[in-house]
Amino acid sequence: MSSSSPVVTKKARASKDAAGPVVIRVPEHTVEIVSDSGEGAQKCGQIFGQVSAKMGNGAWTVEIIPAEIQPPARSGPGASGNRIRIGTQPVTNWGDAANLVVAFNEQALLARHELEALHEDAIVLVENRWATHDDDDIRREWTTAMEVLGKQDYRIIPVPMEEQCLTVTDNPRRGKNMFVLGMLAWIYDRDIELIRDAIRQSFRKKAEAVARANIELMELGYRWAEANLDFRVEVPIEKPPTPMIVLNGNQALAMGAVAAGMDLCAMYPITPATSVSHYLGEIFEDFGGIVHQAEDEIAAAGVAIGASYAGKVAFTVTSGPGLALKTEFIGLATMTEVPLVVLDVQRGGPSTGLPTKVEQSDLLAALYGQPGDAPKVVMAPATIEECFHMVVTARRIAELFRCVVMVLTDANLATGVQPFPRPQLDPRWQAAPPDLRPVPEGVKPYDWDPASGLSRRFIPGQPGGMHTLTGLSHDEYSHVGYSPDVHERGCAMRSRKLAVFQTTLKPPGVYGDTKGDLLVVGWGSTKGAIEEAVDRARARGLRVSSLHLRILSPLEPGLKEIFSRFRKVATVEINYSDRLGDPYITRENRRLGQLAWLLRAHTLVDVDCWTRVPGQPLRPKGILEGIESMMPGGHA
Amino acid sequence: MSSSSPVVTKKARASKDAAGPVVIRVPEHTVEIVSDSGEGAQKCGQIFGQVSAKMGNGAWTVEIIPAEIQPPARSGPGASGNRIRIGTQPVTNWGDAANLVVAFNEQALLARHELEALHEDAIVLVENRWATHDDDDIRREWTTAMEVLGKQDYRIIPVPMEEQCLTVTDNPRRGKNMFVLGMLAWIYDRDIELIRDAIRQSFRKKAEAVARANIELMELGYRWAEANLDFRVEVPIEKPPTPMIVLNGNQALAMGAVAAGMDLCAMYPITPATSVSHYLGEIFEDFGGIVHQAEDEIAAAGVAIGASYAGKVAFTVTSGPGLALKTEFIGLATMTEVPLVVLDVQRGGPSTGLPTKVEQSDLLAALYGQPGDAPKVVMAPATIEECFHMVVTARRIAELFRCVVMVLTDANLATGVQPFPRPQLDPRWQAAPPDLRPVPEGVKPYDWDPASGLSRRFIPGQPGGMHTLTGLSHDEYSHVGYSPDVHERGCAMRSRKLAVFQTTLKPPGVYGDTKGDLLVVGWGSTKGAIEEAVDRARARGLRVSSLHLRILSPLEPGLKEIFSRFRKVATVEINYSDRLGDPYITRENRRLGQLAWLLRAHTLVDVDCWTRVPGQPLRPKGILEGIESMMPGGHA
Amino acid sequence: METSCSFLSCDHDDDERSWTMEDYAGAIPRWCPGCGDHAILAAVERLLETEQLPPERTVFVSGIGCSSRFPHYLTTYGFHGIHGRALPIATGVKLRRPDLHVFAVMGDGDCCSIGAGHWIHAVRYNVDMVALMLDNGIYGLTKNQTSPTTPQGHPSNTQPKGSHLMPLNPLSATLGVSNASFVAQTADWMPAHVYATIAAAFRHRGFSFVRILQRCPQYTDDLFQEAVRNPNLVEMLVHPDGVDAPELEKIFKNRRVHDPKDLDMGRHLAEPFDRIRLGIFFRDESRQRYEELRHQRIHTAQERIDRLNEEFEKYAV
Amino acid sequence: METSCSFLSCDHDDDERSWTMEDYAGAIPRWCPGCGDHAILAAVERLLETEQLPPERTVFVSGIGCSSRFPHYLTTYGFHGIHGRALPIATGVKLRRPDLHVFAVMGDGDCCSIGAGHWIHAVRYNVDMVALMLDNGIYGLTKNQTSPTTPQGHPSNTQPKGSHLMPLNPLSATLGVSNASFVAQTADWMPAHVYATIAAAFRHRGFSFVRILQRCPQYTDDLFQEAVRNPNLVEMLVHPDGVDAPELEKIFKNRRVHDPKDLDMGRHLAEPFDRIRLGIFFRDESRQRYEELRHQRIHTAQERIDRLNEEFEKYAV
Ligand SMILES: Cc1ncc(C[n+]2csc(CCOP(=O)(O)OP(=O)(O)O)c2C)c(N)n1
Ligand SMILES: Cc1ncc(C[n+]2csc(CCOP(=O)(O)OP(=O)(O)O)c2C)c(N)n1
Ligand code: SF4
Ligand code: SF4
Ligand SMILES: [Mg+2]
Ligand SMILES: [Mg+2]
Repeated sequence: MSSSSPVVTKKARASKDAAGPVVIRVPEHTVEIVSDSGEGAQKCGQIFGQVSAKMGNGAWTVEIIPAEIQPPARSGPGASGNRIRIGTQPVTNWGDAANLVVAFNEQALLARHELEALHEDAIVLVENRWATHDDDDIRREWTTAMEVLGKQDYRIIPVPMEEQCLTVTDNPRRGKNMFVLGMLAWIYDRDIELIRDAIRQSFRKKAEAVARANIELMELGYRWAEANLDFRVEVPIEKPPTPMIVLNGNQALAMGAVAAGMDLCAMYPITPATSVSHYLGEIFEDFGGIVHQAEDEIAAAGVAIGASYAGKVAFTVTSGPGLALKTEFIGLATMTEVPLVVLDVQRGGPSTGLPTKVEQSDLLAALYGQPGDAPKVVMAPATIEECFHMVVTARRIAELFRCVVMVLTDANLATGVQPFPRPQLDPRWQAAPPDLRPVPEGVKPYDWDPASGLSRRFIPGQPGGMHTLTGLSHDEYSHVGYSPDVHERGCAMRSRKLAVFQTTLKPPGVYGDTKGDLLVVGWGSTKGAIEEAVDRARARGLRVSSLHLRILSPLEPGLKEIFSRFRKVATVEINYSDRLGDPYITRENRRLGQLAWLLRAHTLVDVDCWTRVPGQPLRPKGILEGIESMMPGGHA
Repeated sequence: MSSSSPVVTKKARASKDAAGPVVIRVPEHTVEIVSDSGEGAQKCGQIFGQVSAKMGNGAWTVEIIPAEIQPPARSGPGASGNRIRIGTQPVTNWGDAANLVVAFNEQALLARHELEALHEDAIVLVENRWATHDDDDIRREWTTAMEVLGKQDYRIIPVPMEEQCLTVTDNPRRGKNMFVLGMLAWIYDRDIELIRDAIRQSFRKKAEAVARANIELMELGYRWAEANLDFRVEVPIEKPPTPMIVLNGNQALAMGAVAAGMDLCAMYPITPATSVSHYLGEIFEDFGGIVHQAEDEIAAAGVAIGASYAGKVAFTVTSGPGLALKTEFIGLATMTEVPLVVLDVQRGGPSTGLPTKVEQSDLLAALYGQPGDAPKVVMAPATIEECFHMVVTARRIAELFRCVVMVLTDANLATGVQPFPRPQLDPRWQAAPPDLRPVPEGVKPYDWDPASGLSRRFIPGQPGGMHTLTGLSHDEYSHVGYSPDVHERGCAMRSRKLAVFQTTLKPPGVYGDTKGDLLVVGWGSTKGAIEEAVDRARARGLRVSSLHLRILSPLEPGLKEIFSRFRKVATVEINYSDRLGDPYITRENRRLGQLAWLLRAHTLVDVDCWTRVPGQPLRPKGILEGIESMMPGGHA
Repeated sequence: METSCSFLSCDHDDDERSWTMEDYAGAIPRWCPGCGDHAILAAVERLLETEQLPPERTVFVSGIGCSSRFPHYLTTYGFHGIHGRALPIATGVKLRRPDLHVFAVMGDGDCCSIGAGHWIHAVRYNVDMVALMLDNGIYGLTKNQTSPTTPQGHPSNTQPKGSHLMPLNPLSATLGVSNASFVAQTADWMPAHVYATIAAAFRHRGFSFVRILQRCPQYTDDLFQEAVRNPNLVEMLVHPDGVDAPELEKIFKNRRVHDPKDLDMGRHLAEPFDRIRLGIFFRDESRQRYEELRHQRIHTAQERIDRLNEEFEKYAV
Repeated sequence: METSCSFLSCDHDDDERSWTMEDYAGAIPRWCPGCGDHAILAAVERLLETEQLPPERTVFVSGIGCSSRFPHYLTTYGFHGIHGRALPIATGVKLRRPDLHVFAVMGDGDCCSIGAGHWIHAVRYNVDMVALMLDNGIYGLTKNQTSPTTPQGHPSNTQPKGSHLMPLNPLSATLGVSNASFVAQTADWMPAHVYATIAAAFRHRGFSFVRILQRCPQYTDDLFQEAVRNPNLVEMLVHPDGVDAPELEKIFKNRRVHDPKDLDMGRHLAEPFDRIRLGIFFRDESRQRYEELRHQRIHTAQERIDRLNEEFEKYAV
């Protein structure tokens, strides 16, 4: 374990009990930092997570995001922050509950407690100024909260955060987060130099003094913790064998687009997708790329289609309400076979729904949202690493199959931060520059291979390739079709491409035994939590395995055969489903999770589902309960 | 059989063979009239169909619509016209092929021949002027066409239509259709006074002389036929027991909206939905209603939602591309529980597709198009009569369940004309005027019955009911929700309503035996053709039955049980599906018809499908072939 | 705005109730401290109270954005719609219910970007409502992206090197639309002027478009700072038919007489200029209002049945 | 429009090919006889030939409508898009490929109704392309519904008693948008003027908006009949910097000098008036063009990899 440049003076150390702190040595530990919005808990958590990852811990960071820009101060729903789960091994999800919580006020803490975010014997570091606040109401709130919390087995340690900060700054509200970062650095023995770097990086757009002041506050927290706390936590580090990088899912999508050689991102802001464009906005021009913020989502899709048509595959990125608006254009791209990549970072729906919260409920809209038969490829990364690589794959498939490829991620992946092996970039991942060589005589704009439906597109600038694309039913020449055959044939050619693509796929692997009592099927961001739950269930002797789908359209091969080896199959989804036992709900009218529905139609297996729409990532613990309830013979 | 005022002079009669014409007496006969666009074959056919229905024949009229306003003259794809199938019994579909064809030029005729629209021994009346046309090319085209047609068993009778018309008008292109109408009137012995009335009605917006000239032309055709033709056709009339009216499907939708007491239709023009608003544009103001042509489909949905919110359920009417644009607003209506009726007159897709042609491919987009979980009711009328009544039902369900009700019809129903029992209007069908009484103390804007999810909405103007609707996740007070429970609960309440509605439904009836080898399942406009095919199949000894779905979301009860009584279940749809046997297509990757997909997920029965997307209604003959190919043991 | 209630059988018009500011207050606003939206909300509450609009007969429709939270903070009927689509919803409400007082509240992104098509057409329909565009020159709710009204060069998260284009001028654009009938501009830091402007907008029968310059300390803190500090950077358009806020006369010395009838001049004055102009740029009471052109008498159920039966006759067999 | 091809390694610029009118002809137009679209197509073909635009470097993008069939009738690259969305597609093409000559062809419903938001923003982006709006004052393809430019009182299938509202003036609306750089009007029955106008539009570097009054004998036969018959009902805007069509001088005697630099006057002249005004209402070559502001050098695959590896460093563990 390393701590490069000691900031801790002898003196500070001396003030502590000579025995030194107790060291809690664990394979993993989960920290939550919660504050009012604007107090910077998120930045603190991000740096802590990043530095932990850089040091070689496994890590997973999840943002706790309030729904508003400026929720009221000291309010539960307004709590903003992070959960960072670190481990000796790679960490794949946010886990169940926090072992250590740092709270900037007791109301945020209480809210987390009520959401069962705290481990039963969690250690809590809470700002103590509210206990003695001038405002009677606030003191009363503090007392009430402490009474509730006092009944738990938490170890609560009041910390004079503001008081301490005031010793070096006169605006402690803005600096407290760095003080907390320092405390955490001491508790977890983080590399101080890495933290200093991270702070500098984070404030690179501000005056240098700002970074300096923040570093000072961080060091203050470090010293305070050293002087006052009686415990440290050690999560041993096993340096991963390969070089790693740490990104959140939206950064990974953005970098994936760069690695794929795309150079136009046409978008309209929408949470939680927008940060893809924020990040690209900063770096894309260095690659010759541009972010075009269009007047609306419809135009964004149109610009991406126009750009794709004119050369290289472009992409658009959005979330539910924006996806709804792109529906018509997605149909046009499908019909004209203009390659297009659509990234959909899912949030809670329907309608405006839960703008900042995770859900997986755009699945069927992605597959079936367009009027008419609009076959397209739909994929979903399960990890942040896959966010990166899947964009590269999506671009290639879109181009090769002249089709729309939708990549579905979600708010959990978008803001989650996780280290993963640094990609070895390959020039072949990139779209070739537009090839403007003349079109060979006789080649038609849709020179469909009659078996596969595949054809090579021409782009403007290619002599001899002049033709007019149209969303009307058309023949090989892109001429408007007037006979029944033309339409039948066009539909078949567009559909056939999916079949061809499907035949190139391998059956997905099963996590755990390839037969058993229950197979849990998931997709997207829930993979880590599902597999952790499966591990725990197997540890309890349950014959459970899981399977995670990455390609939803066309479905990966072999599912029916795999399913047949289990007594029961059920999906786990962050989606709504009716529950048996609820009033009026029967086996017949029950509305199932979207993936379950899809798998039933596809396999004719009686796929059940365990779904929740809490607006937060699923916890392994919850899934475990779900698994137990669904075990054949169980009560589901 | 009646022909009130004889227009036929003794003299004309005398010129005919004394034996008089042969009378072909049949239970049904199918006529096609095809011309260049703009020559009025459609008007001729419409009047012929209408008058036939008025006289008491069963009738079904289908428009043959070119894709363009002004396709080139004498071109196959440009053929415009009607098919009218009349019968002694009610007629439920356009049948297989025409027994009598009247063609304004031989190219239109040839096109119909190539589309297998002619019965093998059809009688053909074709304008003969092309045979001797000044233009060499045209003469050559005539000769070539006649050679092809001559090889068939058709009886081809060249008719000097233009020559005749020139005796009373100098613009025969505009009058030929009336001449043809007169011929048909004589052939089928139609009531001349009814025809005169219909002509007058049809030209009511023009100067009176116009109607007179047209009547004159019609009478000329009548006399010419009498003098020159050696056959007549008699389709005996059995007066139906109840009073009947004759409408096309779009008129029926429009009148249904009136009967439902709706008074705002917000729309944006789109084929084949627009004529709903054309018809309403003429009559709606007489009922206090208005047609609002919005700036786009999005705004149309918004205006309808605003109007619904403010009082009585309003509706919007559209087709595929427009439906795509309404996606986001449909999600909002679902989330806020503002009742809304959406009429979707389906056309061929995807994208602009086949704007004037029938398809059933909006089914899954209607059900699943909205991102997030957006439960709604989806219904589909199977006949023109049902178009009327279903709008009435849709309005009531939307209001009672505070939900979106989508009614899916299609281009076939839209323009098809059929007599049906005249509705006995009931004031209770109509939306009550907005009730502005104060809201009782304590009632919440979403006072969800915890079991059923039902609640009563308040509308602006009701004292004490002030609240703010929002598309964000919300609680009973319509307050934005910040806790996981609020979202779970809202989702459950919105979904539960569908379950409640489902429990009020009865299982659909089976057409034919309730068990057998094959059950054909259909929905929408294909009912008549499917049942006719089933009848024929049963006549051939096949153990086939059919079932027709009207409610697609939630699905009608009992399907699994009904399906279990058949060895095989298959849908018949005007939808694309991959065919086994085609390259790359396997049982696993085959994309099925949309209804088949839905039923598989719902029942877990291995539902097969026979689908076609010819851009025209299915023919009983085609379906029969489909049935034969799908009989268990058959080769599908 | 029209207040007759002929069309529904309700009898609130002659009621004896009266309302105080508190009666109109809704949930506690969750805008940032210093956000201009607070002042605008206060001015609107004052208008409601002054005009004694029955809360149940008043409807606020909004889109999505910080500004669009507006309806939640009032106790009237409210419809917090979807991004960019406040105007179609509001149009539907007023078409169906001319007896209601309808307000639409939008942000600059809401109105001028995603909602641009509806905005142009709402101006043209000239349906009687007050449309408030709270223009902070930025996307607030989604955290700092460029909006059509962002000043050129101002950095945001999507255009970090500064907004590429010159901003869209919402006044000129509105004034370019045929059938425009009321176009005004005010600024959140002059509550009296905000009030006077929206009062004039409310009195105008037709679509009253009011752009309100709105401070967003969170993301465009510098946008109006100078103008707030220095009243000389503001020019007031005044006229007997204009906005009347006498209490401002002393502070804002730059006053320019402009007759709101003069469209050419209104357009000219709307063009960018080294000062911020506030007041009514154009007003024409004579423009046709769509909801009036389309107004229909309500028919009883029996009338409808009779008429529909007549219609059936035409199609009877 | 820009013709440099720096950005792609192609070498057509110095090719020796030359094109005749026939080379540009595509499928046989399926518009009604007498439809004004025919003449507009001919003028465009003439432009292509005069400017010798390589067919493969020329792209026509359209929406949906009779007018939007345009690209099918040419042998260039074409994209017959979806209703109302020609401009976003065309913007995407030009952003990605400044070397191409981009034309957008729209109907009045296409551009001013469903496409209104894109139209406003395309004017603002000022991306170099020629935007032709073929304005027949009606929805043609869908068979006779009111469009925003339908004259008040003109009946249609959706407004059988006559269009309710005064028509939207597309010129005024365009001129109201900040960063507008070229706004002109011409009429299909004056082929020389159509040609001269679109030639000026083509030469203008920026978004050139041309409204073409277009006869639709099918549905709005009477719309321009009088003006066609009586040249006195037309007023030509002329100026050394304006449209030059000397052959028309004799026929159209009403000539008015208008300097296209004068925006106020351009707006004023665009207002409804008892004659039809044709010519350039406004032109400003100095307006910033979005695609130029955003232009990027193309990077090689290896450059990208190197730069991305650098970026990885920041996030390296
Ligand atoms: C269809 C859709 N697109 C995008 C969003 C995301 N979104 C919410 S508010 C907003 C813009 C907010 O800016 P503005 O309208 O100026 O309002 P402000 O927050 O500044 O008051 C955006 C892009 C959305 N909710 N729905
Ligand atoms: C999303 C969508 N809405 C509606 C339509 C139907 N539609 C096709 S063209 C058109 C309007 C045609 O009018 P205009 O744009 O003026 O072109 P014109 O035919 O007059 O040249 C409409 C409403 C469509 N194809 N797509
Ligand atoms: S972000 Fe800006 S507009 Fe939004 S509430 Fe805060 S200050 Fe107001
Ligand atoms: S309908 Fe009108 S616009 Fe369309 S092709 Fe015919 S004349 Fe031209
Ligand atoms: Mg804003
Ligand atoms: Mg038009």
